[in-house]
Parts: sequence; structure tokens; C-alpha cells
Amino acid sequence: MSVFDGGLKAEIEGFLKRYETKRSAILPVLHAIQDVHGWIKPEHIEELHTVYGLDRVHVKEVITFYDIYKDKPVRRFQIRYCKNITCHMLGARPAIARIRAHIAALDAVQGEDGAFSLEEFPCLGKCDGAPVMLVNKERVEHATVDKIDQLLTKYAPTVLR
Amino acid sequence: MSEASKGSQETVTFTLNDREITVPKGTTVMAAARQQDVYIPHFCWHPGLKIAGVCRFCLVKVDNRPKLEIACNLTATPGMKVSSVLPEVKEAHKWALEFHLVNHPLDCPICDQAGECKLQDYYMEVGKYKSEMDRPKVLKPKALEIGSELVLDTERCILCDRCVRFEEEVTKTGALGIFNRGDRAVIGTYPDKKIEHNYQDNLVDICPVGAFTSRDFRFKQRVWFLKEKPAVCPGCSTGCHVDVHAKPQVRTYFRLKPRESEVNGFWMCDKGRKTYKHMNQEQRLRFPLLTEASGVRRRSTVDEALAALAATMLKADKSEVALLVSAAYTCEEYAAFFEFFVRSLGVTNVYQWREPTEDREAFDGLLYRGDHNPNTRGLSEALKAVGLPGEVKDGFEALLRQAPKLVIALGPELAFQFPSLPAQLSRLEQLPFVSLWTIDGAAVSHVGLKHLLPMKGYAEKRGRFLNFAGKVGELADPFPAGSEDARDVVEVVAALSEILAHSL
Amino acid sequence: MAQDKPRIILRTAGLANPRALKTYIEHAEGYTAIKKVLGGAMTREQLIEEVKASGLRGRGGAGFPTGLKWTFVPQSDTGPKYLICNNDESEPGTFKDREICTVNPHQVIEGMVLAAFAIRASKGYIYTRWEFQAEIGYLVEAIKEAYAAGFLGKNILGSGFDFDLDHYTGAGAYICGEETGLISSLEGKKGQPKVKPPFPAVSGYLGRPTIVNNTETLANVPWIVNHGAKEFRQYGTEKSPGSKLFSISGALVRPGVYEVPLGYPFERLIQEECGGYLPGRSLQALIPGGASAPLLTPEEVQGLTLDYEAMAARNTMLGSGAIMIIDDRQVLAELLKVTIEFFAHESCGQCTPCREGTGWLNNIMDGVLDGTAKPGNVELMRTVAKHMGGKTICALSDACAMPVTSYVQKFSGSLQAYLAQATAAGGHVK
Amino acid sequence: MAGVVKVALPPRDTNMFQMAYGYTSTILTGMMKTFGIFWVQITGKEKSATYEWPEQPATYSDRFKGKHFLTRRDDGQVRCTACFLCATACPAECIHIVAGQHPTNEIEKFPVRFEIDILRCVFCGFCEEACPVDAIRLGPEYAMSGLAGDKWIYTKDYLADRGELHGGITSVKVENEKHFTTDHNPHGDALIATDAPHMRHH
Repeated sequence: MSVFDGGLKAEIEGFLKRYETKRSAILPVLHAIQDVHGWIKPEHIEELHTVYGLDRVHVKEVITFYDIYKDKPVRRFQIRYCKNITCHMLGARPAIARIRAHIAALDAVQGEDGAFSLEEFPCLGKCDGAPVMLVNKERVEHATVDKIDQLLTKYAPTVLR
Repeated sequence: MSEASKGSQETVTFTLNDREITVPKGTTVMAAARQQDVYIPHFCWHPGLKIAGVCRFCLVKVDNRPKLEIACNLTATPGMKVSSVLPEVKEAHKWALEFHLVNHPLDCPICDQAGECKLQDYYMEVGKYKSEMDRPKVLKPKALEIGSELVLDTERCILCDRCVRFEEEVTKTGALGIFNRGDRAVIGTYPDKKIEHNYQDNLVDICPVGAFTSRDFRFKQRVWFLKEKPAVCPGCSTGCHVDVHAKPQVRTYFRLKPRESEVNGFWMCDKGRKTYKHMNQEQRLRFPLLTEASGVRRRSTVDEALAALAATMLKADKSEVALLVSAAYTCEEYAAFFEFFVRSLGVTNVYQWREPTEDREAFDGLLYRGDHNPNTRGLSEALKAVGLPGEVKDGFEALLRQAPKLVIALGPELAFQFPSLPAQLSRLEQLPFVSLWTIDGAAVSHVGLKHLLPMKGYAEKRGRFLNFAGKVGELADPFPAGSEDARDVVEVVAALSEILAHSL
Repeated sequence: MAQDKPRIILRTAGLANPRALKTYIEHAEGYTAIKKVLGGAMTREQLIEEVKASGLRGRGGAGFPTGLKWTFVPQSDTGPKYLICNNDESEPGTFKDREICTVNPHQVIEGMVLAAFAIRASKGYIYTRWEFQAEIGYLVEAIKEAYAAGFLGKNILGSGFDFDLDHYTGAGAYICGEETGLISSLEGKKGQPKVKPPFPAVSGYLGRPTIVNNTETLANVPWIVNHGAKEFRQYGTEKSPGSKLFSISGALVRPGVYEVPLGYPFERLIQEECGGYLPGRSLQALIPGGASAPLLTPEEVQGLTLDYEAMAARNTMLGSGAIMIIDDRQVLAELLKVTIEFFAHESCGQCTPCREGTGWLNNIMDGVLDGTAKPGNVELMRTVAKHMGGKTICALSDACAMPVTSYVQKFSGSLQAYLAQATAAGGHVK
Repeated sequence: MAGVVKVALPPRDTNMFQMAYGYTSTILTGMMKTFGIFWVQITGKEKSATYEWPEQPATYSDRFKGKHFLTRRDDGQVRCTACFLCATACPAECIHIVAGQHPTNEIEKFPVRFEIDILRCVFCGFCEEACPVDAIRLGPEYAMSGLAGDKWIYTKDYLADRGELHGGITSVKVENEKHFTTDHNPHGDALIATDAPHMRHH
């Protein structure tokens, strides 16, 4: 009994065949898993190791090396806020503070399963839209402090009331 | 393996520190320097491992090249002029060291590596400066039990990557990885997976700092108190060349380390590393024991013991005498032993003493062999030399069937490699008179054994072992014996013949 | 004299549905170059010669001559070879390749087919950073279209030349923009650069000959094939011909990506393209080539032209053409902290000087911001940076050292002042 | 007797009285001095340099190198990390340490046994100087006489909290500093400061 459901399983096996070496498939496979489950669970790594022959040490190295992969549970909306030079110059810091405050407030109410999580992200490559943030995979440009409230409400209307 | 072997027949001549050096084509400057005993400081480079080039310590200056280059990945080309002693190079080394020490905990006082730590060595060599680092350091997990033989301190680790490469290239277990990145990077195994193989302590050896420490040696002794002498590991028929580390003034052995040789390369197995314990006081047979006619067993002097043995020998006819010989003694000892008992006394009942459960052909593909005796080859050749069948077979049962009046038994040296030893000893107790020559203290508990002679350990005597391939392993520089009464076979035989010569 | 603002790369910009294969073919001589080359009008050698003659230099940052790079692939080697499009564009301040993917992805694909033909590569990858989710979609779509139209795959246009192109997504690591780091990542490993030699052109992806080119570089190739090196050289300067995409960000009216010939005056770019600074703001300092470039003072910016030589003359670099305007409202200490923090976060942790050095600098900057650092530490940063430079496998260490050196060298005063202020305030000033 | 030169001269003066006078005068001068001092003291004109020890206690300076003691951490644990540096420095080889892994991970290494063979000790104080963590010091206790059969090997417990230490002495070294981040020792002065807690504080 695989920990991956049919679709994902097929996708993973596809990747394993797609590249010159199995190991090359590690990144795409992890992306696929994360798209479905939100994060990479230990049992996933075990399965990859035992069933698909992707060494668990290699996989763990990759997960801990790259920013995108998460080996801890994630929240419904992961905010990745760019804090690099241009975004910083155009007001990232106050916006980040604002989001923090919201999350803190929410956590006070909802505890650990709040809707948002915030990650100060190194760079999102959209300096002409600075300050920029990613909500899950969606890019939000000009996310200055004054817009934060309505932005967050857009994603989770209820929670901010 | 080593860069030198990669090179073809054609050679390259280049200059290192104004010294002409000719090496096989394809040799790196680092390897060449090592062959010439020119020392270029380094952490990540190891002759037995692939090149990583990450510590950036072995920087050298090559003429007409703008940047300093790392010697470990710098292939020697004809006419190249390399220097590892220029001021700018020294400065680079100093800063390389500084960077290594930025987040190093400097807990040398409680670090077992202190005294043989490369960081300390280089500090004395290229450092001796006041550190510029005055900010709080990055803290990482300490004293992790990462393997049955190992303790890992990730704070001391300088991420030279040697251990990871060892796991990948030598043992091929790949248990170790480097997780996270930047200065948060740590060495480790996969969560709650431990390193499990027979070569763990090599990680301690190749670790240039105190990140990996041996659980067996941990906190036992400071290395600067230890004296090391070369020897050959008696753990199996590979006969790895080793250095025995001991503190002679307290007659205690502390550890074994591999000595580079064509037999074992740079490594040795953990089983072999345990082959010092039996020579320490608490485990060894420290004095002769003999059982008098009254049946009382008492401690005796060596002379008494030998006299008693000689007396018994005189009473017995040579047909009633049997020799039970294990393969743990040196060629010289066998020669003397058989010369005396077989050639001059005419004893013909010679039996080999082996571990019945052993699988002599077994081999783990790296070093460790199923034949757990250092000198099987030497024994059979010694037997052939005196006209006896040389093939290796366990003669223990045959001996019991023959049930001779007098048995002279050369006991195995390593009890832990002889699981059946206790059982075998109890069975020997049934025989009328067994003179057991051994270093194994456990023999004392077998009261039925009438005559016990304490033997010297392999680190305490001179001689040669022949390994599985017939390669000679030399025991040249012995420690003083762990107990005054301990003798080697040659000495015992000499004394016996002396006594017999007089009494005849 | 050709018109002074050529359209070489963003040729479909402004058109309806610019990404579509149809648009590319109709309005931008789409795939005519490979028809020309694979049709036999040009041999491999001629192609490489043409690119060499054009003087095209790598647009990824290093500015290495592209044609020359291609010649490094051992032609005797008959085994598989690889061509990788470096679309990781992770240098802070750079977003030109993203623009290419958005506006004109097919030109990149065509460029890759040509490059692959030149170096006899049978397999290619486009490596894009994860953050470009939408752009990844565009590329994958474009690749599909190209396959369908027979511009990719087996026996392209009946020429007997096979080239398979696949897309690979990164996972958030600056270092994967370094070519050997990218290759490691492509091999499913940590994106750690490989010790050189051997160089990728000899032993790269899976130990096979591999050429890694930047997206913009490849996008130039079809145009060069179509119009010839001579015409290409009409744009730009003697030493750095052609046009270049500049990513301009900061307190400007219209920040964005602009294609102008190399050697274009900086001031003109700001005023004409970007519509000048935001009202009430003026230039405090300029980062001309991404976060890793030494920054320039307003004095140095006087008469600055955008080309490799002018930058070199000012001891800085054009890099990937990422221009960041630091206006007078910015606190340089904070920006330096942001910069160093970025590199400390992104250091792959392989080489000691980089791993510990970036961390150490970051550590000191923390001290500067919260006032716990000693006055001497600012100068110390310069010393540390000095010994980080040129000692490591890849250039990340230098990339961190260079801005630090320039900050301390040119703005030591304001850093010291900030530190004093912070120490007095016993913590963050703001 | 060739080559032998007679050098002895005959007594210049053989007058017995004069010779005797010389001797007697010297003796008398000496006697007078003795009786003089005897008189001065017996009449209490001047105080004697000697006094009645042990009834009257004798105190030495804090820096006097007397009986060893081991300092403690704030939490009462023995400060010593069993680094063997004192044993290494000891010229008399009178310090015997057995190190062990501490159950708690904050303190990695600690002395299971720490013994000083005081009969071999030469009180050079090298152990005190060698110690990187201010764990061992030589206190001002000088009275170490004892009878045959007394314990001459000082154990860890004795060194750490014998009666005279009044429950042990806390190290001046701050706990969370396991090591110095620079070669300059921020406690360098404190470690040798005379106001470091010594017995006189108890």
C-alpha cells in the first residue's frame, strides 16, 4: 500500500523514467509530492527510499538545502515575502511587520492551525513590482503595508474579522 | 585511489618551493608534495579519498597566475613553479585557519582530539594570532550518539566532507550527509538512523578535528600521555599494520590506529581496534598457576612452573604427549616450538586449535576476513618445515579422542574471536594434564587445567606474521610485557630445553 | 546607422498574445534561423564563427564570449552532450529573463536548437527558478508548441538533427545560477558548485560535455543567424556589441525591463525609459549589476554608459544588467545588512571562507544594527571580505565580498554614524 | 726534601697572658650580648618575635600556595572538566584523574575521580596556572600535618567540600562561557584577582 495516491504515484514514476538518472528526478518528485501534500512527510521519504530507490540521505540533503521544500506541516496560505534590496527599499519591512501582527492575532484565536504562515524570502525576481510576495504560488505585486489587510482578507475573508 | 596511480608512465617535472620534482603525469601538486615530504597544510584532502577541494586551506602560489590555487586539485604541468611558503600564501593559510575557527567552540580541554588536532597544529604552525572574531558563535548539537562506536560533535565539525566521502567511497554505506546550507550546515545521518558497519573508527581517524570521537577511547586518556609503537593486528588473517597506543608506565593499552601500508591502505576495522583489551591487567593471565599432586592449585613463579612442566614431560613417553597449537603465534615461536618438541623430542601428535564455527573463506570485501587468526599461513609452513602435514584443519576433536597423558597447548590470543573457547577449555579439563600457554585470563576459572603459563601479547614480542596472502607483518618494536611473568614461546622453550638438558 | 533602440530579443513585445508560436513566426522571423542552418546554409563551424564574429558575450553576468565557450566542447567526443539554458536568474535585481519567458519564449527555444546544433548536443534543459511559476507555464507551453510544430524532437525539419528539450524547475537556491551548481541541481543533488577543473564543457552534467548559456544569450542567437554578425555589431560598442536587457528597479516612475544597445547612457535610460525618479527622490547610490556588484556614488555615475568597459573602468561590473537605484531615503547600513544576509543565507556551505565569512559578516552587521558591534568592526568587515575574495570554488564568496568592500570603502562614514547612533539608542534605530 | 719550602713562622709572641686575654675578651662580649637581650625580654621592655602557635593562629596571604581545593559551579557541581591539564603540568605527577561522560549534556566531561597524592605534591601551583576553568586552586591552608594511617591521598569530595571550605567555593568563571571567543581572556584579571572568593570570605 503506497503512501502516494494513484495520480501522484503515476507522476512520480513518470519522473523517475523521464531523466537520465533516477537521482535527477529527486527535485521534480519532491515538487510533485509537495504540491499534493503541502509538505514532505517522513513516510514519503521512506517510500522513496524503499520503493523507488532514492537514497533517503540524498533526499533529506536536498530537502534541507533548498528553500522551497518543507519537512514540517504547513498552513493553508504560505506567504513568501521578498525582503531583498529593492523590496526592502520600497517598504518590505513594515509590510512584513503588518503580516506578522495579523498572524500573531490569528494564532491567538485559532492556535497553530491558523490560515497564514510567513516566510521572509531571499528573492522573488520581480523587483519591478516591488515589494512582492508569493501567496502559495500566486504572485502579489506592490504588496505595500497599506494593501496588506485587504490582500489577506481576499485569501481568508473570515479569519480577519 | 591515490592520484599517483592515475598517472601513466610518462612523467612531469615541476618546481615546488624551488625544488625540482618529477612525478607521474596527472599527479596533483598535493600528492607530489606528499611523496616528497613537502607539507602543504590541508583539511579536506585525504590520499585515500576523492578530491573535494572545499576547505580551501592548501592554497599555493603558481607563477604567472593571478589567484592562489588549491594544491589538491592542481595537476602538475611541466615547468610549473609552485610555492607554498611565500608570505602571501602564509597569509592566506592564516586566514583560512581563522575562517575555520570562526564558529569552532574551542572546547579543547574536553575534546579527545586535543593533542592530535589539525586545528591546533595549524594554529601553532601558521596561526599564533589574536582572533578577530568577537561575536557570538553559531551553536550546533554536541555529543550525538551517531553510531555504536562513534560520538559526533557538530559544533567542532569544520565540514571538510571527509567522513561523507569515506561513507560513499570506502564503505559504500552512504549513511552520512551534510544538511542545511551556509553556516547552518551540519554533518549527520538520516534522523534516527545510525552508522552501522565494521569500519566506524576510521571516521575518527580521518576527522581532522574532534567532531568524531571514538566511544571506546572517549575520555579514557589524553593522547599526549600515550606512546605508540608499530605492530600487526592479530584480529584476522589480513594482518593490518597498526600502531598500538599505550601508557607503558601504567602498563595499560588504550587504542589501535591503522598504519598506512599496502596491506590495509589507510584503514582498519573496528573488531581489530579491540585487540588491545586482552593485554591489559584486568583481562590477562598475569602469573603461572599450577596444581600440585595434592590437587591444590596455587600461584607459582615462572621457574617453578617450568620445572613442574619439565618433570611431567620426563615422566611421559613422547607417544603420550600431544601438542595443541592455535594460529596466533609468530613464525619464530612456531619454529622454536616445533624444533624443540617435534625435532628433538620426537613428539608427533600435533593438532591445530581452531574456532569450529569460523568460516575461513569469508571476506567483507574491504579488510576483515573469516579466518580470525593472524598467522594461519605461518603455522602451516612451520608444520611443513618439520615434516608434518601443513593443511589447516581443526584438530581439537581428534585430540580429545586420542586423550594423551600430557597436552601442551598454545592457546588462542583473542578470546573474543573464539566463541567456543570456554566450552573447549572445559573439555580440556577432562584430560589428565594440560599445560595451557595463554594470555587469556579467563582460563583461570577452569580449575581442571593443571598448568597455566602466562604468555606475552602480540605487542610485547618480536616476530613475524604471514597474512592470508603470505605477506610478512613485522612485530619489531615491542612494549614491555604487561606482567613480569609473561613470556613468549621462544623464551619458554629455551628455558625448558635448559632444564631438560640438565636433568637428562 | 541603424535605429538606436533595436528589437533583438523582446521582438514580440507589445503584440497581442506575444508568447504564441504563431505571433513569433509571423512577426519575429520565427524559426527561420533554424530553417536556414538546418537547411544546410550554414555548417556548425560557420555558425560558431558567426557567433564569435558577432562578439556576443554571455548575458548571465560574467560576460564571457559565447562563441568561444562553444568551441571548448571536445568535438572528438561522440557520446551524449548537453545544452542547458540557465534561466535561474537569481541575482537580486535581475528579472530580464523572466521578461523574455513572458514575452518571447520561442526565441530562446530556437536559440537553443541552434546552440545545440553548434555543439552537437542531443538533449537540452531549461532550468528555471521555482519562483517563476507563471513563466514556467509559458515555457512548458512553448516547448509543447515547438514539438508539435516539429522544431524540436527527432530529425528536426528533416535535417536528421535530433534535439530533445525538457524543462527543469529549481527549488529556491541562488547558487543554482552558477553553472556547475545548476548542473549539480539538475543531477538531483544539492546545488553545490563543482570544483574546477574539469570544466563543464568537458565534464558537466553526469560527467558529459555540457554548455550552460543564459536565457538572454541564447535568445540573441537566432537574430544573429538571420541578420549576420555585421549588423549585430552595429549596435552596442566595439567591445560589447549588441543590445542588452536591463532590469531597472528602485524609486522610479517606470521601473522594468528595457532593451537598449550596450553603451546606452545611464541618465537617458532613467529619464526616457523609466520616466525619472519618483517625485522628491534623488540618487544616493547605484547598484549597476545586481546585488553582487560594487555600488557607485552619484559622482561616479556622472557620464556612465551601460557597457562592460565603462563599468570595469569604475571597478564595478555590468553583471546581468540589474540596475538598482538607491534613493536618498534609504539607510545604507540596512541595505548592506539585507545584501549580506542574502548571501549568508544563500552560501551553499561548501567552501570554508564563504560559509564562515558570509556568516561572520552577517553576524557583524547584526551587531551594527543593534549597536553591539565595536567601531573597529566596520573596518574589520573589509578585511574579512578581502580574504574571502578569490579563494573559493565559485564566485558567491566574491559576490558577497565586493559589495561589502565598496560599502565600507565609499560609505564608511554613514555606516560608522549608524553604528554610533544604534549603540547610543541601545538597539535598532528605527 | 728538595723543592719543599718551609713557610710556617714561629709565633710572634708567646706571651700566654696576652693570648688568653684575647679569648676571654671575646667570650665576655658574647655573654654580655646574650644577657642583654635576655634582660630586655624578661623585663618586658621589648616583645619576643616568637609566639605560641597553635594557641595563637598564624595567617598567611591569600596567595600563599597551600592545601588544594576544587571550586564549584553555580549549581554546586564540581567545576573541573577533567581536561588533565593540571595532571600534565604537575612536575611531581601527583594528580590522578578519571574522566567520565556526565549524565546531563550541558556538562560533557567531568572527573569521576580526582585525587592528589599530597605527599608527592611540591606545592608549585602549576596546576592552578594550567587550569583553563579556574577549577583548582591552592588555598592558604598550611597546616597539613597528620598521623601515620591518615589519608594522604586527597579525594575529589575532600578537595571540593572539606569542612574548612564551609560548603564549597564557587568558581569566579561565568557558567555559560565554556570558552573565550578571543585569545584575550575577559576574566583574565578576575581569575587571579585577590578578591576572588577565597576562604577568608567564609
